[in-house]
Amino acid sequence: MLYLFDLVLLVVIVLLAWRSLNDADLFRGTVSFIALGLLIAVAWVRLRAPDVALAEAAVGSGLTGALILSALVRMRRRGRDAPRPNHAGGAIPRRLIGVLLLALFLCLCGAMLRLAQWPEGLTETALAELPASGVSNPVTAVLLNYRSYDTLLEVAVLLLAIVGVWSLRRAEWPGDVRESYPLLMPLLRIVLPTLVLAAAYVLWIGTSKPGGAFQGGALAGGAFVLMLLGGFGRRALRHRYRMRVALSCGLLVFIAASVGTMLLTGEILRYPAGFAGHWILAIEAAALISIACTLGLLYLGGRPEEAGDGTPVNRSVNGSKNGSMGR
Amino acid sequence: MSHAGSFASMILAPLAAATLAFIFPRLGRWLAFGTAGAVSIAFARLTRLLLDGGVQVHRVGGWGAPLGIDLRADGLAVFMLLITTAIGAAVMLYALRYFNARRSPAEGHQERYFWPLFLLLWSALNALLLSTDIFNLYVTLELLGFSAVLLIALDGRRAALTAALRYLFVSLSASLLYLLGVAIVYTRCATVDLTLLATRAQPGFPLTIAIALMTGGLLVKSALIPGHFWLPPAHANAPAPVSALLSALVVKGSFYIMLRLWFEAFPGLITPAAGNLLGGLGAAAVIWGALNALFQKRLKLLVAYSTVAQLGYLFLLFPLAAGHEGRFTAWSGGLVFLASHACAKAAMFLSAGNVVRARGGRDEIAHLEGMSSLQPISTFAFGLAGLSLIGLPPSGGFAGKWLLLRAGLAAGQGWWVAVILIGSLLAAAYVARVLVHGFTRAPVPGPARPNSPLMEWTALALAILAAGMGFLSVWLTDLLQVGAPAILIPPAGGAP
Amino acid sequence: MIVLDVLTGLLLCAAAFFFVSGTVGLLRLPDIYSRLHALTKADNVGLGLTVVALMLQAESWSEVFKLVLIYAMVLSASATVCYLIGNEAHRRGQRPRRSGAN
Amino acid sequence: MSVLYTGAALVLLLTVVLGLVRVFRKPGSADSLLAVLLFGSTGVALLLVLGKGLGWSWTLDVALAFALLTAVLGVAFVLRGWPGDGTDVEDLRR
Amino acid sequence: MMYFDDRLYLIAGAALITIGLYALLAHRHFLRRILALNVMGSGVFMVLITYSARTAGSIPDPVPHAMVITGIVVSICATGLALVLAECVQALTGRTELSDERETSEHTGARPDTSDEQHQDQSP
Repeated sequence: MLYLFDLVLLVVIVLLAWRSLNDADLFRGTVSFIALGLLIAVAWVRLRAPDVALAEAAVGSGLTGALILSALVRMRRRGRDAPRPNHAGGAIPRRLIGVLLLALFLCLCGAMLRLAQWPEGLTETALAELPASGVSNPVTAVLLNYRSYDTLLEVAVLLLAIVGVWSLRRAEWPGDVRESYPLLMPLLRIVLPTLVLAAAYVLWIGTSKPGGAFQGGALAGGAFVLMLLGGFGRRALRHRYRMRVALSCGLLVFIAASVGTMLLTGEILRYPAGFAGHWILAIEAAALISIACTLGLLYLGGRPEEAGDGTPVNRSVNGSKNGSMGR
Repeated sequence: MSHAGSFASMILAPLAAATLAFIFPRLGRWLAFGTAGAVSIAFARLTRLLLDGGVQVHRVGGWGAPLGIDLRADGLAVFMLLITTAIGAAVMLYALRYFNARRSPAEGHQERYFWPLFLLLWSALNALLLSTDIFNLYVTLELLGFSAVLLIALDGRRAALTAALRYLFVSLSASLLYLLGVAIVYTRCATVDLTLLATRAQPGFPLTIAIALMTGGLLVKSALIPGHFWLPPAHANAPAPVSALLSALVVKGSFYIMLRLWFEAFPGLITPAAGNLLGGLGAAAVIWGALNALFQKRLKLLVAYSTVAQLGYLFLLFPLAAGHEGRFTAWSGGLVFLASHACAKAAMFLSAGNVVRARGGRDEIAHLEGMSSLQPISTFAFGLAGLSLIGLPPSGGFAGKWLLLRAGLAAGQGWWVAVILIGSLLAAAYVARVLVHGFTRAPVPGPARPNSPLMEWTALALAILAAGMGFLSVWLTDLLQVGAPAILIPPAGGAP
Repeated sequence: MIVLDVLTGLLLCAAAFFFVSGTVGLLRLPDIYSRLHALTKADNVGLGLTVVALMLQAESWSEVFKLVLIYAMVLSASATVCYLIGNEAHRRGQRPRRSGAN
Repeated sequence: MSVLYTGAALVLLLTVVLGLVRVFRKPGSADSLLAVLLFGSTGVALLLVLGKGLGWSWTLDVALAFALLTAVLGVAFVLRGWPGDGTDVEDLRR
Repeated sequence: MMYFDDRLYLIAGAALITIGLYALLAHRHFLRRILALNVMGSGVFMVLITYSARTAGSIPDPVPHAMVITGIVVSICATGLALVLAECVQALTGRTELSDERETSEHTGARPDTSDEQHQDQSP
């Protein structure tokens, strides 16, 4: 039965992937992509990867889908393409790509299936060191203790993403939709606090059970997105330093922890014995705030106007103040 | 505590400065200045430690491989850090004057975001050079790629944004191929540490595919033909200090990882045929890039195509350093060449930036008349850097090519010698083409804007460094010998 | 315990029935408004039955609480989103199809 | 018992697939929006049942995260992402 | 208890990677390429997680799980950046595809310094 389930699941995943990339209508392609995210989260559940499944459920299908969708709609609003100049002879013929990639596919399958003989891995080592790591969820131990340096750089990637988006353009604000959709407010009142609570819960439980800063951050990021959709937060974002501090506090705390641990123990990110759990939780809490703000502002897709930046608040770049509603 | 502080300030100082520069944009230049100081001091200490005590390893988190991540400073890493620190500091000085908020609001915007992005790029480079963990290298590669893309996009013009987006796509897909390779390697060897891989890697089909995937991704990132198509528009349309960083350092990052993989992690798995394939592609790049450079109309595109050509020389290292004889000669030749190319290309882009900027953004080679009288220092810097590209003594280019030639002859692979010579002739032709136009006296078209002397002298300093690097090559070779991969130094008595 | 297991089985079968009929409705009904009905009503009943079935098997009170919370979230979200879709479709001029008009 | 859960999960998976067939029947239709509703209810049920069948209690957290994020996605869909009218469908054959 | 056929998952992972690469090479629309990169990423993650689920230990290997979480975060950052960059390119060129390299470099041969070519919202 499980075999059948896996078979159906994977066939549908592959078909959906094909569909989402080769559908003539990009909107449907995006919807397929979101469905793909759901099914991949199911596959992670099947493969017993709870932390990944949580991250995928929150980020993979939800936030990525929302990001791509709103970009698609904005790009469509900007109009159709000018006719394409003649590319004759420029592109590689599709059939050739197809043949080459089929060869690649067979090589990949061959290589990967042959790996069945080496079922090693670091499971036992990771479990043996778990008592000293300060947490009892092995994945959190890897992320914030054994390989915490990776995570430090990853938090830097998050900051980089937001610096990049802000350097590229100014935000287009969604219009205020609260009046045209009276039922939206009750939903926000229910879902927003639940999202924030769930984020805190996932962060807290992450030390012992599946969960952690990224999953919690993604949930809180969802709350941020919902707030933006409801038209809140614009005033708060205008504050000169508040938002930027929130965006970078994760990285700052992480760097401070690296330097602090180095001074205390002589090695970067080697937590003082017995206090590893506290250090990890502090880093995670700061990272959660930054991750949530980063994801929310990625959805906004540009830098918010700031007080003293010389722009009147009610003027947006493309003149589409209530752009969200379309025509 | 001995080396931990140096490692930490190499990586964390630029990172912290970037964060602060994002929060307090007005402090950006001062933070960059401070970072350059901190990184230089850390570099000096690390070099001292290396020369006194051999290879320095720092176990982040105290775990050690395979569970944790190790940082390591050996001769190669310190060699690359030397280049990075020198060019990073020079570009920092140049950019202090290049972006000027008083000139236009657009430049104010550029300046505001240049510093955090630049500092993130610097930190990513240092992290990349010090890491010995192939998954950690993936993260640093992404950090490096994103910051490079965003720095190109800072230019704000259509061509730059298009090039940046193409670069982003290429860079992301290449990273994913690399990551797939890492996945297979981890499954096969249960570690992602370079040093441990050297002992655990056994030949076989899965690892061959994994190495092919990783190499393929890295080749595209370091713009070897046929994966070079993204480089010229990206490097030519970026702001001048960014072009310098990209051509001098960023493409070398992925090349560096390839060196680590081929000669350190999987030396037993690489066949001569694979090395020859890379060498052949490198030779093709030398010729193709130089020919393209010869026929460009725009100055910065010419310099960018020249990067494609010069990167080709680096890949001659792969067949030569795996040959029967003269492996270490080839290794040091390729790396000295890399260092001199980094300095020369940075100098070229910076001086080209001076020239282009003084002409209000126009950079057709046909309109370079009067360059020598208007920007004498920049023209001189361009010429000096050109000497190093051509490979005239005593430049670093000469030293590198000389070592490569010797290795080629020692290994009995004389055909690479022909490639090196033809490439040098073509380089002479395209450098001369610019200088011929530059030395033509003619009425200057349009109003000329004077550049800050700092910008001119920075370019010149780098050019002098490139042109004089031949004198340093003995010291550099000694540095490279510290902790060099075992495969390069065959046991006494001949080839293994 | 056997009784609970049987009850769970029955509830799950009923839930599957509602999910399937919701999907049949989605496939067969003529316009977006009626398909909305099929999805929100039948599927949410199905989900409710599933939640009850799993509550019977829950190992702790926190599981029961989470199940209730999940159901509450899905219900409120689907009610609102259903309303939003209907509202938006109406504003964009999609007419409900009258009976016999096809 | 676990066969029952797995069977139910399989049925739910098939209903999701069938529902998607509807969604993809014609381009540019508002039916795409229904997909979000479909994922919200059926997808959550699928995760719950599958988790029970495999005997892992953490799937509840995954389902909760999923339910919350589908709410966000649903609102985002309707407010920012109403589908086009099908006129700008790309010709992919070329 | 934990029964599964890893071959199915590995083949599906390889298929996702190949499909993603195909779309990346065959299509030109920005959004398609971004979607393709995400699909490719999912394929790589699937390979990693399948291996971790298959290891001999009592629980799946946590190290690949941590790697995949890192990868997911990197990929959403990449998606966000690429989308914004793509929108900027579309705003400037009016096109949703990358034009050819040659065209790009010739278009800007003149490179006027006037601000109308400047990206619109860099000058407040």
